Amino acid sequence: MLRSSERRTAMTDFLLAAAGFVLATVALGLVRILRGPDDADRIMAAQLLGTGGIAAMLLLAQAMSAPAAVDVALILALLAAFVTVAFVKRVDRSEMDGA
Amino acid sequence: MAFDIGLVTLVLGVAAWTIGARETFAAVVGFVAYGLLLALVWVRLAAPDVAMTEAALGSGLTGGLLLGASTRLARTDGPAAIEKPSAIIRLAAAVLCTLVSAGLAALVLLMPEPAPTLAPQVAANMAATGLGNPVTAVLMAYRAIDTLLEVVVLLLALAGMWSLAPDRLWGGFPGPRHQDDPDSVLSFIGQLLVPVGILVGIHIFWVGSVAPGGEFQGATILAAMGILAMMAGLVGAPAVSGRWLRLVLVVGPAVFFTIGLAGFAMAGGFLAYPEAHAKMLILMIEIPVTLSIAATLALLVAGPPERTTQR
Amino acid sequence: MSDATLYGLCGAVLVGLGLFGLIVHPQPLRKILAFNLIGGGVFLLFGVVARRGAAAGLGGDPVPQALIITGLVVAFAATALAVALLLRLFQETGRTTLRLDG
Amino acid sequence: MSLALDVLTILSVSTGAFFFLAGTVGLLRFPDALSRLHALTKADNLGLGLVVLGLLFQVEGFLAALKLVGVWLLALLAGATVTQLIARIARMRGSTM
Repeated sequence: MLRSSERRTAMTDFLLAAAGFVLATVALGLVRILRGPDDADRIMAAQLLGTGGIAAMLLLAQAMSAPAAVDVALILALLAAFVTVAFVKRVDRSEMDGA
Repeated sequence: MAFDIGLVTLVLGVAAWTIGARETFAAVVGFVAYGLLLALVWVRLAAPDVAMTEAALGSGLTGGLLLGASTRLARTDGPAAIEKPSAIIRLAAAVLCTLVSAGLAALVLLMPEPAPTLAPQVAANMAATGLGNPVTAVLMAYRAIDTLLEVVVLLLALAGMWSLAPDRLWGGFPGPRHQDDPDSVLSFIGQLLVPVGILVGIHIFWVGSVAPGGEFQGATILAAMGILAMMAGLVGAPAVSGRWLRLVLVVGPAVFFTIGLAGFAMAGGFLAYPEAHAKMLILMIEIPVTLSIAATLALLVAGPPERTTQR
Repeated sequence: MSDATLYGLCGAVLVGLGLFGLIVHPQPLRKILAFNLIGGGVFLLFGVVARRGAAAGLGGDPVPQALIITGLVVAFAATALAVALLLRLFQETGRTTLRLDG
Repeated sequence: MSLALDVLTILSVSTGAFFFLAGTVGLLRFPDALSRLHALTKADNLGLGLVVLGLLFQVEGFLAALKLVGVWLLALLAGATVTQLIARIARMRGSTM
């Protein structure tokens, strides 16, 4: 049986590992942005990266006992939506241009 | 440590891609990802205030700005590729940049021990400001003049951008007109997200006096929500000659400067606060400054006027 | 090697990478991007200085941290102005080249 | 008690991380845009949701928990509506329907 302090460190390590795993996974998805084939796929990959970044940030907040990082995640969630809308606007516009 | 090595690898990978990508658009996406990863780095470096600024401004707002620009310049990728410098120049550049990196890396490894720091001084004097967040205390008290000048710099950048408009468009509306379709998904997103975002922005600003957050982070979120509302067609971009708009832009620096001058009478120096009222005075500065920064940032993203008022 | 040193080395490499992009990319928007990449690296180096200055119960030296925030905001203003200049150039000439002869 | 909570956290976060992996694999391997979109929304909603759920067992205080759920709701809202937009684009292209 682990003592409570040892369990804390084990939990911290686990949360950090989970954050790293999620980040590495969604970063792999960035390959989609390179390959396309069209802009819809690129938006999806960016969306996934945003969500993964938020998840990693929340895990980090708990692992490091830094509650302010939850606020950073909140900002990321908002700004990810903002950037994605800017993306979609871009696609809409190039659509109108007939590109 | 393993996590940090992984994070650094990702940051460098995304950065290399931002430089190496063939399409400008893919490079911009890489840059947004770069900002997101840097926000995580800032949390690891125990700088949550910087993480918030990076997430909101470095990644989000800059990303939106560059995405817009890359759309407009999409067809210049091809012609520009012809101007690619020769292999010799690229090799020379690579050698030069490796040297620069190596020099900086050496400096990092040779940093003095023990590290110089002003943290104890900040901690000792923070009580006098009535603030609980050391970074806000530095921004609003110890380095207040930097912050004042920074707000002015933002305003100057905006004036510079506006002056790029052709004469006939001067004083007109920035950016293209976004069609106003009340049933579209986009306007639905706008109606849901903008109010929530404004609340989050105010929250981040407000907690900034006691916890990580503050006027720059809050103002950036407000600016992003303003741009979002414009993109969704909920509100039209204001004419840059509007009197109210001009008032909002200057109220922050004006109040900041006035209270700074009043410092001569109250506490014997520019931007000096009498200790009993320091927190209240800082708040009196912060609220209009946040408004002005938010408006300035939003207009910087919106760009110079492109449509005349007489139409 | 401490975590801070690791991120410092990362910042050093980022500056080099960004500088390379700034020199070799002919497209000005890519230069602006590269410039922002350099900015990230410089801020990171400064952030390492802040982190090493952790003392008095604070996780890092708040003075450099505050200056980084100031720097991020100014970098944004410069980027916005540069983008506006570039778009105006494109509007006037239909091209984005920086060459004089072209 | 707290051991049980820790186990719940590990289970929930691990499952969440698995969904992120599944979403990425789907995004890379699925043949057409709409099934990729399907894979993505699973990862988005469930992955982040499970991570948040797992963290809820660890946080102290109602407000902190509320904020975590708030982050998830915000991401969910943005994700769902953006998904709509993407589906519309994919359909407009007519490449995949």
